[in-house]
Parts: sequence; C-alpha cells; structure tokens
Amino acid sequence: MRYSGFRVIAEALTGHKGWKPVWRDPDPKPDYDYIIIGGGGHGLATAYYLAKEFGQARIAVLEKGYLGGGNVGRNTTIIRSNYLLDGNEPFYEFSLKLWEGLEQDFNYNAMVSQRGIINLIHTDAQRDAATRRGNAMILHGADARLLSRDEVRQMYPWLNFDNARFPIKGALMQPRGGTVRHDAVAWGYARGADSRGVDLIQNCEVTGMRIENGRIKGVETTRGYIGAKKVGVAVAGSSSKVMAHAGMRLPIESHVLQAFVSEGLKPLIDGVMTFGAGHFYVSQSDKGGLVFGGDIDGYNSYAQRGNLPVIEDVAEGGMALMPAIGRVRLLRTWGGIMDMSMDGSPIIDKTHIEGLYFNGGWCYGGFKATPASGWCFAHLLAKDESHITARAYRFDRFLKGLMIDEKGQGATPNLH
Amino acid sequence: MVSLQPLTALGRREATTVTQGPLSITERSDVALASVAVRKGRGTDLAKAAEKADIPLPGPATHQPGTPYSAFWITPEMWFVEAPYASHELIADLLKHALGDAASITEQTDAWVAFDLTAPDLAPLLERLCNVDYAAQPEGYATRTVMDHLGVYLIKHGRGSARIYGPRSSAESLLHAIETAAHSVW
Amino acid sequence: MTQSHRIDAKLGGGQIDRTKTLRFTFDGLPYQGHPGDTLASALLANGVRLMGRSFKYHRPRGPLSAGSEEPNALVELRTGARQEPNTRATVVELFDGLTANSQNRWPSLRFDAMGINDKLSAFFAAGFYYKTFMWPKSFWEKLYEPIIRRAAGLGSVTREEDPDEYDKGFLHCDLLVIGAGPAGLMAALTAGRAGKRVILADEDFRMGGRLNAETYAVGDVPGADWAAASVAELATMPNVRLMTRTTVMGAFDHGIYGAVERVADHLPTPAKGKPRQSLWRIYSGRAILAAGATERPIAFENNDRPGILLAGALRAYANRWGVKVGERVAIFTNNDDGLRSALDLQAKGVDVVAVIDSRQGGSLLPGIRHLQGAEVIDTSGKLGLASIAVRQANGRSENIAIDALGVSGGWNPNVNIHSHHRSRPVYDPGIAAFIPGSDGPPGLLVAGAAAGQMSTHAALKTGRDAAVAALELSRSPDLPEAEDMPIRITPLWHVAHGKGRAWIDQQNDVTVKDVKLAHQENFTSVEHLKRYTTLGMATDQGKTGNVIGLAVMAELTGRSIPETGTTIYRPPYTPVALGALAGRSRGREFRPFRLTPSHHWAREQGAVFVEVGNWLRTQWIPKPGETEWRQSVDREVLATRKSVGICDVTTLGKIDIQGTDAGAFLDRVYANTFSTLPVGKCRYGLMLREDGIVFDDGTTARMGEHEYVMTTTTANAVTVFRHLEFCRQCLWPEMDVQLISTTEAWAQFSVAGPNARKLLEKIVDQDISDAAFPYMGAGNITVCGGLRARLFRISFSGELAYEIAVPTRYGDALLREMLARGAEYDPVVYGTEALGVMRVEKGHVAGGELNGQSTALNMGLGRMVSKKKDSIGMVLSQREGLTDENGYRLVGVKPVDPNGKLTAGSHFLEKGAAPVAANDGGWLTSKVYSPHLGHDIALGYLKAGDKKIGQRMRIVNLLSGLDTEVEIVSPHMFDPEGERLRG
Amino acid sequence: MIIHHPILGPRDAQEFVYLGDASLIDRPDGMTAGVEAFHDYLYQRTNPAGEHQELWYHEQGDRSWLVVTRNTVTHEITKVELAREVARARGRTK
Repeated sequence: MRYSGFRVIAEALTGHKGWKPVWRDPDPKPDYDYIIIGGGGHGLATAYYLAKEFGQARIAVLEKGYLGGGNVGRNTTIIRSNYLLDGNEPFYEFSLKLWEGLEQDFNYNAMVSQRGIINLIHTDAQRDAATRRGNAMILHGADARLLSRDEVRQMYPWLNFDNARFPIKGALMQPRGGTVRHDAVAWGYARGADSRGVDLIQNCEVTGMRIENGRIKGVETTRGYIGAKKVGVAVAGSSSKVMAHAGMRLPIESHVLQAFVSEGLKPLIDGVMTFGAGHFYVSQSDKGGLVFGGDIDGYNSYAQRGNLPVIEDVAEGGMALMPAIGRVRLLRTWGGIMDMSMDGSPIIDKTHIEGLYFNGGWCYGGFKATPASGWCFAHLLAKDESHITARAYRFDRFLKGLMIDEKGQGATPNLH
Repeated sequence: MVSLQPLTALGRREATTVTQGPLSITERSDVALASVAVRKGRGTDLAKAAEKADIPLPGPATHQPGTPYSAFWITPEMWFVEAPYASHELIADLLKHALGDAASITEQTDAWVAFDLTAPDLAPLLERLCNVDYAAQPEGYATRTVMDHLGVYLIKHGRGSARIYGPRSSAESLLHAIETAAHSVW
Repeated sequence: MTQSHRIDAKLGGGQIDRTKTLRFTFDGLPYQGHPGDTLASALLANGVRLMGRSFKYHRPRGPLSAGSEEPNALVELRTGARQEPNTRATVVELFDGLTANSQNRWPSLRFDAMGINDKLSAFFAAGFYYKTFMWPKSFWEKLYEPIIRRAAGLGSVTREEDPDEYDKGFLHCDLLVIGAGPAGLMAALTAGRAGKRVILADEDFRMGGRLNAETYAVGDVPGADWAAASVAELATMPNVRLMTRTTVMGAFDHGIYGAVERVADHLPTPAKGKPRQSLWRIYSGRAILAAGATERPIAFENNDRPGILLAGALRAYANRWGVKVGERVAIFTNNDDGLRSALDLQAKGVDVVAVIDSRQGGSLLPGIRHLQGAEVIDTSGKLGLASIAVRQANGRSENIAIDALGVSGGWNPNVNIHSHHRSRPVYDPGIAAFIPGSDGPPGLLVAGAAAGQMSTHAALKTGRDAAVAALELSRSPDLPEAEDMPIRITPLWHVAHGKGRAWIDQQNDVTVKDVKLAHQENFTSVEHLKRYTTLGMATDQGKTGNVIGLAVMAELTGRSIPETGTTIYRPPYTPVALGALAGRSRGREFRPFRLTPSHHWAREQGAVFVEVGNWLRTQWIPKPGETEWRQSVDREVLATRKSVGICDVTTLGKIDIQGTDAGAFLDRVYANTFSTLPVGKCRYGLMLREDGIVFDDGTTARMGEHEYVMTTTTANAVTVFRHLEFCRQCLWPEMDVQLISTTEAWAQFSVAGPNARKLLEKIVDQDISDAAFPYMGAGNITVCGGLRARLFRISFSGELAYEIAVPTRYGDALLREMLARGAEYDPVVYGTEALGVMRVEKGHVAGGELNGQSTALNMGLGRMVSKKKDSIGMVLSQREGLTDENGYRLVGVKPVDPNGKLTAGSHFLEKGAAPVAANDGGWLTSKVYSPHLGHDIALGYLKAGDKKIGQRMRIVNLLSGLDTEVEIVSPHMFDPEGERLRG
Repeated sequence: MIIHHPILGPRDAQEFVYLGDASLIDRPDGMTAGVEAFHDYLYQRTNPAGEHQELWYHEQGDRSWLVVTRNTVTHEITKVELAREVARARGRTK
C-alpha cells in the first residue's frame, strides 16, 4: 500500500482500519538464490536494492532478533560525506545522494533532514587538515565550507567562545549533512523489500555454513537449514562470529560504542556539531532530545553496554563546548557493537569461498553508509564485481599496503 | 657558586604553603629525587649495594622512609629514591657512586612537583581527587593514581599526612584541583 | 486560600514541619508550604492539580505519582541561568523562595493553543509521520520539520552558562545498599552491626522509603519511626555512610556503581565553593538493590486527567505530607493494596465515595461503598477530574462525581538497575509483575519489593538475608514484627470499552489504540512496539507504562506476557544532570595546563600562547608597535638567522634509555641504526609503526656506553613511551633495557643562529668550539659556574644551533641569563610560529607531514629504513602500496609570482586541469611566509613529486577560491647545502 | 571495570590503556618472516565473543603491560598476568 498525506487523513477518518502490516512474517523456504545474513540497515538495504535495482528474486534476509535491532536502531542518526581519502569519499557521497532521494524511492518518511554538520576547529593544524579535507570533498563533487570563528558564533552564540580551554577557531561545514530517523530507515527498507517479495525472517540465527569444495551451499539456522546460491553477510559487530562459521579471521575487532540522549528540550541545536578538542558530537532530534556521543569504550566487547568513564568523558566534552547544558539531564545511554576495522574503513568484498560475500568493518560510521552499502553490496552480489565507488574496500588491501586510514592511526582498531 | 636563581614548580622563588580550612598544602622544592632501576640479572648486586649504602628498596606499593634516603616502589625493579636537596642535589651521581653498574639511575628531581598535605583526616579530600581507598591503606602506602586528568604519585604518611608528586609542568593546575576539592569538603 | 487541601494535623501531621512556612511561586502565583514538602505536595496542598501538559496532545496533566517515576508533573524550576527544564515536581524538595513555571504550553497552562492537537488526535496516530510529509521533497526541511521541531520538546533550556559547580569522587565499601526502605535499612543494619563498610544511598531526602508513606507498625512503633530510629543507629556507626538525596544511577562492570548526590538542590543556591551535585563512583564488594516497587495504573478512557493518581500516591500524600488530593475520592483497583489506600484515606478524614474493585468475591470493606466486579470506563472534567463513569458487575453504568481518583493496577518491582547489564526481568504471575532475572550484575543481590517481596516483613527479612549472604556473615539479627499481607491481585491491564483513548504512556501520549495500530501493522516485537509508538521513551522511561503496553500487546497477539518479552532498562535510573557527569572539567579547567619553564618570563613579555596538546607554548612575542602577528614572527625569524634566537623546546619528549642492550633496543625501535653511534654524539632517528608508516621522529644522543637520551615529538611523547615499554616487555623481554621519562626534568632551549656559539660560550663552562663540540655532538656540561647541564649540537632551523638543557627549576634563570650575557648579539626569543617558518624553509617534517598516513619514502627518507636489521615496521613498509614509484613525495612549493598566496590544505592541480578528484595531485601540508625569500613557501605531498621538481603547477583552495601558480622545488628551500649549521 | 593486577591488586581499568589481542606478543622475526606473516600478525584477529586474552598497559600505574583474560560478552576477568612473563613463557628472548 502506498503511503501519503491523503492516506493518513482518510485512515484517520475511518478509524485507521485500513493500515496493513508493513511486512509479512514468512517461514523460511528450503532454498533461495540470495541469503542476506543480518536484518539491520545494511542487510535490509542490500535486499531492497537487489530486488529493486538489480532485478533479482528469491531473496531472504535472516535476522537473529528483530528487524532493525542492530546498529541501525542504536546510533546517533548522522549522515554526511565529509571524508578525506579517495577510497572513501566517492562512496560516502554516493550514499548521501541516495539519502537525498530515499524517502520518495521507498515511500517512507525517514525524516532525512539536511540541516548541516559542522566540525569545529581549535588549532591551526586542524584548520589545515580541514582545508585539505574540504577540498577533497569538493573535488569529489560533495559540498564543503570553511567557517570562520565569527560565522560559527553567529550560528551558535552560546557555545563557549570566551572561557574555553581550547578556543573555537572555526569549523568545516557540510551543509548537506544532517540526520535521519534511524528506525525508519530499517522499516522503510524492510517494507520496500517485503513488498518486492523478499522474505524477511526474524528470530532466525545463523549457526553454521555449509561449504563444499570451496563453495557455499547454504546456512544452518535456528530455524533449520536453508540453501542458497549466494550468501551475503552484513552483521556489523557480529562479523567475526558469523565469518568464523566459514573458518575466516577478519581484520576486525568488535568494540562497544555508547550513545546518549537527553530529556526533550525546545529547539537548541539546529544541525550536527562535533567538538574538535575532545570526544563529543551532538544533534537534536525532532522530538527535542539532544542526541550525542563520543569515543568508543576502547576494549573488545560484545556486550551492547558500556562503562562510566566514557559517559563522563563525553559529558566533559559537552560541558566544555556548551556550558549551558549543565542542568540538562541525560535520559538514556545505550551501546552498540562496532565492527572496528584495522584502518577504520569498511570491507565490501568477495571471500575466498565461492558464493560467500562480506560487508563489514564499518566502525562507527555505518549508519550514514546504509544506502550505498546496500547498493554496492547488492551490486557485488548480483554482478560479482565491485561497484565503482566501493572498489577500494577489499580484504587484500592490508596485504598490499593500500590501507584507507582517515585518522592515520594504523592497525589499532580502537583508535579509529 | 652557581649564579642562577631557581624557581619552584609553582614559579615562585620560595616554596610556600596554602591553607584551606584544616588543610595545608606545602610545596616541597627541597627534595632530590632519582629513579633506580635494576639492570638485568643484577638484582642481588643491587640489593647488596643498596643495603650497604642504606638505600631502602621497598616492595610494591610501598614507601620506606630513611635518612638520608627514602624510597618508594614505581614499577617492577624500579624505585624513586628521595633525599634532602640541600645535601643531595646531585642525587643521581651519589647513587651511581653507591650502586655502581647494577642499576640504571636517572635524575628525576625537577620532573615533579611535590605537595605535602596535612589535615586531621585526608580521606574526605582524597576521595574527591583520586580513586584511592585512602582510609583502608596502611601508612607507607605509595601508589600512582590520577588527579584532575594528571598522573601523580600519592604517598600515605598517615591519616592526616600525605605527599603528592605531580607532573611539574602542571603544578598550578594540580594545586588548583586540590584547593577546589578542599573547598567542597571544608 | 492557602493550603486548602492540608489535612488537619490532629489526624496525623505527616512528616512536614508545620511550624515553619515556606513561600514559593508557580506560574507567577504565590503559594505556601512547609519544610518536608515536595513542590507537588505543596501545590496539591494548595488545591493545585494542573501542573503540566503532555508531549504530543498537550493534554492537561497533574501528578500521577509521588516519586521519581512521575511522567506528568514536569516543570521548569528556577529561572535565569539556573533554569532547569523537565523537573519532576514530585521530587523537588520545597525551599523558601522556590520559583517554578509550567512548560510546553502556550500561552498559558490553563489555555494551551497547542491543545488543538488533542482535537486532531485521530490524525496523529502512532507513526503517522512516517507515512506523510514526503512531498514535495524540499518541504521537509523548509516547512514540515521546523513546525514539528518547534512544537516538540518539553521544557526550554537557557543559553547561559550553568553558574553552579559540580564535584566528583570515588567511594569504596564492602556493601552498597541501594534504597533505604525497610529492606535497605535492615540490610544496612545487618552489615553495619557486623562492622562492614556500608554505603546506604537513597534518592529521597528522607530515608525510610515506603515506610514514610504508610501507617502500619514495625515492631511496636509506626514504620516511619522505626525507620528514623534505624537511621539514627546507622548514623552512629563510623563504618556506615548514609547518603540521602543520592540516586544510584547505574550498575557498571565489576561492582562499580554511579551515584548522584544532590548536595544543594534543596537550597536556593549552593553555598559558596560547594557543589550543586556530586557524582560518586562507588566501588563495592557487594551490592543490594532494595529500590522498592512502583505502582502502575490501569488504562481506561481518559485516565489521564489531573486528579487521577496512583492509589499509593494518594495514600502517600495523605500520610507523609498531610495532603488530600481531593475532597471526594474514589479508588479503582485490581488488588488488595488499592483497598489499603482507601482505608488510609478514610482514616485521614477523606471522603472515600467508592472503591471500584475489578475483582469479584472476597470480603467487602467496612464503611465504604465497595463495588466488586466493577470498572471505571471513562472520566470527565476539563482541566481536572470532575466525575467518573463506572460500569458495575451487573453491566449498569453510573457516573460518580469526584475530584480525585486513585488507581492501582499492581506494583512493579524496581528491577531497573538489575537489568543494566542486559539481564531480562522475568514475569511472576503471582504478583502480575516482572521480577529480576537470574543473570544480573555479578555481586548484586535484590531484596524487598524490588525482588517482588511486597510485605514489610518480607522486605525486612530479605534485606537482612541478602546482607548475610552477600557478606557471608555468621550472625543474623532478629527481625522486628511487621505486617505480612499476601499479594492478592487479578491482573487488569486496560478496560475494554468504547472508542476513546486510554493512556498507557502518559507523557508521550501513547494509548491503547496506538498499541493496537502497531499490532495491526506488525510492529509486534516489544522493541518494535517501543520504537514505533515511542512507548517508554519519555523522561520517565516507562516506569509506569511499559508493562501495561506489553500486556496489551500480549492480549492482541494471543501470546502470554513472558512470550511477548520485555524491553530492558538502561542507565541512568533517573535522568542525570550533564553538569554532574562532567564535574569540574569545564571551561578553562576542561583539561590541566602544562606550562613551559619559560612561561613566566614569556607572560611578562606579553607573549601570545598557543595550545599544543595540554601545553601552552609561546607562539610569538609581540614588540611594541607590532600590530600584526606576521610582523612579530618575521622579526623573530630574521633576527635568529641574522644573529641568534632562543626557543623553549622543553615540550619535546625525553626518554632516558639505559642498559647493556640499550643500543640493540634502539636498533629495533628505530628504522635506522643507533648501536653504532659513538658516545657523545647524536643522530636523527626515524621511528615506524609496525605497519610501516612513520610514527615519530627525533634526535637521540648516546650519553654513555649504555645510556641514551631519546627525544620525541611533543605530540607523541606519551605514545612513544608506551610503545617502547611494549617492545621492552612484550616483544624482547630478555633485553637489558630500562626506561624513564625525563621530559619535565629538564628545561631545554634551542639556541640557533650564526652567533649561537658565541652566546653559549658566555654561559657554558667548557670549551664548545667546533673542534671540541662538533656538529651532532652531545654531552654533559656545566653552565654558569658549575650547574649541571646537557648540550646537543642539533638544528631544526638550519642554523648553527644547539639545544641546551638544565634542571627545570633553573630554566627561567637560564633564559634570563642567556639574554643578559648575550645582549651584545641582540638575541631574540622566538615562538612556535618562527620555529615553523624556519623548519619549513629547511624542509624538516613536523605535524603536518607526520600525519600517521605517510611513509619514510613519502617524506624522502626512504633510505633511512635499514633492511640489514629487524626493526618495527621494516617488513610491512615494503608492501606494494607503500612503495609506489608514483606515490606521494615531499616537495617544496613556491609561488611563481612572489605575491602569490598559498594555503595549507590546498591541493595540487596541473595547469588547465579541471578541479575534480581524478586530477588531484596531492596537498600542501604546511605553509609559511618566508621573510628571507620574501614570499609564501610550503611543503606538500605531491604524487611523483620527486620527478616534478622544477615544474609548474597550480595550488587550488576550492573553499576560498584561491588558485595560485607555483613551482615545485626541493623541500630544502633555505641553505640546501647545510653550510650554516656546520658553521 | 576493575583489573586485578598481579602485583598491585584491584585497579580501575581507567588507569590502563588497551591495545588488543595478546597475540601481538607473537611478533615474527623480521629477518626471516615476510609480508604475509606480518600481515597475519598485525591485521588478522580472532575477535572472539567469549574468552579473550588481551594486552592492557598500566599507564597511570606501574607501567606494566598485562595479559588479561576477559570475557568479551560478560566482561568477566578470569586471569591477569604480567605480559613480560607471558612473553618469556612463549619463548621470547632478546
């Protein structure tokens, strides 16, 4: 069924009796052409684009819990394409362009809101780096502006301009950056995939892979064996667990990233802002909560919860930047498991097992990548070759010394 | 002989004392300090030489007082040795002389700012500054800990007497943190 | 009309001090209350029921509860910079002069224009916004979203800096007891009497928990008196710390709990120097959760009007605060506790006109109209409850005029903290509620109502037993006598009736209809239910609503409640002020300062400082008449190159490396060789990461056979030391190497320029002629008549230069002495800007080039990586991606037109090339103005740059429109032969 | 979290800096091993959901590197050793 304002009014007048389930709950079939493991944002987007853009059918998405229950449902909702390196920027810009047409494409209001993102600058060295980055963005067809201290002050006069330990000296802005209602992304893709015949199978955990003569045959699940011609894995923080079924070790560690929301407030912050002298970034949701975060906890974890030091560190950053929020209250904290890769950039690649494909290593940047990740993974699955914007996301880049290390931290996942 | 006028870590000519309620904070610029580390396989040699020279080398998390040398444990096979600055300004040379090549010795005197804290009970102050269960520790407890984002050494001389060694360049920030915490308590 | 609803003191005074009167205002109107009141109890005492508006429909609301679970009575407390949005009136301790205002309404609380949303509620069903506002595309940011954002939100936040201070600390104990009701008090008494270190924390300003709101006895005294006596006994124990106004907000790993103490929220302003709140990190051996239980309502149509409260809250207001919420009151209950509320109210002289009991059978309450098998099906009243419609067992409906209704749907154990490690609570049909599951935080026991042990006796017993078990005590004290009533409840979650709305989550306006719609659209997982309807996502985090929501979903799906599942709670237990979490790390105190030895001198000179990590370094020192920074920097550079300049370089990391394997160790950690370095000499060292990328660089000197002094960059001093310890302990544990940082032990100055030696000769006691102290010499010396010092003949500026170090306490004096004794050479003190100019002129790499992404080859230092020995990074530096012949190379850049401008971060393009990524040649890493050359110069990484020396390209900054034609030159732009530094 | 230091007893994890899998002790010899061996050593991780041996550095303490055996699902720590001793036991020398 098609959603629209007229439909909402018509249903309101008739007691909302006409709304249909947004997706079915099918039982798994004995086999599929494509199995996507992981019913999060990336997996659902992959299935959606496989069906819609690449004309594929007989597709199933296997989700161990509920749809959208992974990082797509527990992030800070930011979208942007302000990357530096050639391996990354075209991909994230492709993603941003997909975001810009997404709601009309899948007929679901995910509240894609391009209210701008600013990365604050506190030193001359940061300004130099921002200049390099802003130029790289424009060279790749994205948008960027370098703001002076006064321009930042005009936007947010109540930031700490007068008594700061690390004074604000300007900002790199991407006007097209913004936020998206995260759950709605999962639901929109799920609805779009379901309506195109994709079987979305919840509470179905993959417990093994059947591999014969170097070729994948199917997967063992808590709901029985399911055969498949091709299997794509898009399970973020669970990447190492799932790929271990294929005997693979990955250049990935799983880490917990906490995120935070305050009580609802009348509008304070219009766009997205990152503090350049500490671990803090913030936006305000349409509902009024300040949504913010900081650094990962820093140790391998699958626990979906974090510890107090990071909460304090983030609050310190927030107070350093915005001295007015001392009496604003933290309402809720949560944690997601990040698939932190060895250079901070993702992998969308075939494996040495025929028919088994991998998508992961998103670190804490996976949400903004959702549309392009789905598109590029679908491209790889359908055509057996990388999408033009995802060609650098290969497994063998570490062997060949072709790392895509935005932060320059080397093989230390918890520093990316 | 030397024509240069030293400054204390707080940038003053003379070390001074600050008080806040019952607490006094005294900067100590009269302590000479050096690290002593065992050369590999020379533990016995070092122990013998140290004993002969009356240089204590206490066990983990412990400060051992003495005259002129006191010492506290830093890390396995390494100590900080204290002595009066007036008599032992060249503490590294003196220790090298006493301990020979059984140890690696490095002058540390001016790497640190030393504050002596006194109050009837320091626990209420220190619980706001660092994650040390001060009340539960014995006298002579020496540990590294964090105060105001700074790595410091804390030595418990008694319920109401302690010394803090903090990074010298942050002496002012550390003093400010102690004073502010003291305002909360007293 | 003051305190019209205060119960006569003769019927029981409650725990307020009626001898003192406190004045306060709400929405500008003056009221009075007493010490011991909350804002809510005081307003109710004054007959004020309307205190807020709901989030979505702007429905008029009064308090639902008498505690921290409150969803409705949210106010903006205080004014100006201390304005505090979304503050629960039910927990605000009244103080004289308190000011509160209602929020999320316009123009007034009584008439709220946004109340129109309530009339249009049919259009605002759960998730309606996902289905519309998509066309035209550009309208979302421009029209729809701004309207939604303005309408949304609750309270408003000030833009002013919070004037109050916050503190933090660490506490340690054998046992942390969370909650000081009967279970918590008994646990604390048991452990305290056994001599254990106990912390007892309670969110209330008065310990006793539910005992303060009840009338029954513990032992032979009223419960509240027993609580007070117990607190008094605990207060005498030196091993027990009592913490009132302290909310344990979260359970973290390994027995660590976060707690927020509201030190001064009950005062108009904190005392001078004292914090408003303190965050305590409590390190506990064991902990007992004795957080009690929270009553939940029943969903029925229009169950959200002011005057409709939880039955236990009505009872609490009467017993503890001496307040009758209404003159004519009814109770709607599905369990025996509701009956207790009716009896207590009656005892306080309140007219209880009916008890509507959804259950059949059992004995009838004496002296009260007790309707069994009956349900409340609707209510009326515009800004407050006026009457209820009751459907009796025989199906007949009746309207009853009342002004307060107490609702009891049963009690939910406060399992929150037990589920902070993602333990799922389990459903206990006996009490129709969730109790703690089995896999909670290790070391955390649960006692009392939090464990589903609802009677007072059970609370006392489980509190005692938990303490005995947690601490393995040998003695178990006797318990006082207390009531031990069984729980009698027949679950009723919502009243099935007509088409009206029945609220589940009152703040977020989630109704039974919304749950039905979610079910209809297949959002049936509890997580989907929560996310789609926003159930439980308001400031109360669903403390009263969640269980009802999932019970309704269970009914709709035909599954049991356990099959339907439950969402878990996450920290914090109740919302926590961000100021408390940040503590003192704010403003200028966000991070400590590191000051250089020359800081005081530089401040006297009016120096401009720059933050370098936590260091403050001198950036430049303006002289009188210099109005622009470039004038100062140019002067500092020219004076240095002309005669001599001095720069404080103390911030560079210094590491003492000793031991018989020190040389061999350095060979492993540096790409080049150090074991062959003669004593008394130093060498430039290049350190790689294991992935072959350059990690750090610096000069390392051999001071003795087994003694080296390493220098690191300022930025990497800590990480290099950590890395060396890793190499020493984890990779080569048998090496004889000892490490110690000496960064702060030595004040170190660079003395550079043609007259550097002449100046130093006036300071240094020894011969430092070129022959005695040649280029790259290093040694221990004395200065000024015998002060121990170190001298290194190294140069970053390209000049004849030394670095001289003295014990830090003499740094200030050494600088002054050098300036005084060397006055004839007009020495200049230069800052980091001039330092940067000179190093760029010389092509030395620094921060912009050492970016963690570059190899030795990129920097033109490829040959330094020795392959004759194993060193960190040697092998992986040989990967094809890092040895690309056409990869980035460090080049110098100068504008073809000397007036042409350069900007660091600009990119290289060939002449005529379009500004697209395919043509991107690289970027400028560092740019300065060279006063010697008279134009901008820069360093940059250029693809195949080593092959492009002499070519012309463009430097483009697309952010500013800059487009400058440049010549690619060698990075060594000044004195390329190095004649000056050997002079 | 709290790490039970083999010498100093319980210490707050905040005092430590985390590195990663304790297999980082097993560095190949650069004079004999090639790029593939170093690639496996530096980049490939088992990343288990469960028991994990990992390196922590007591930076704000005694500067010991520790090998901590910790469950990555529950965060329970079952063993803490000095990394130097672990390295020696694994046969690492000079």
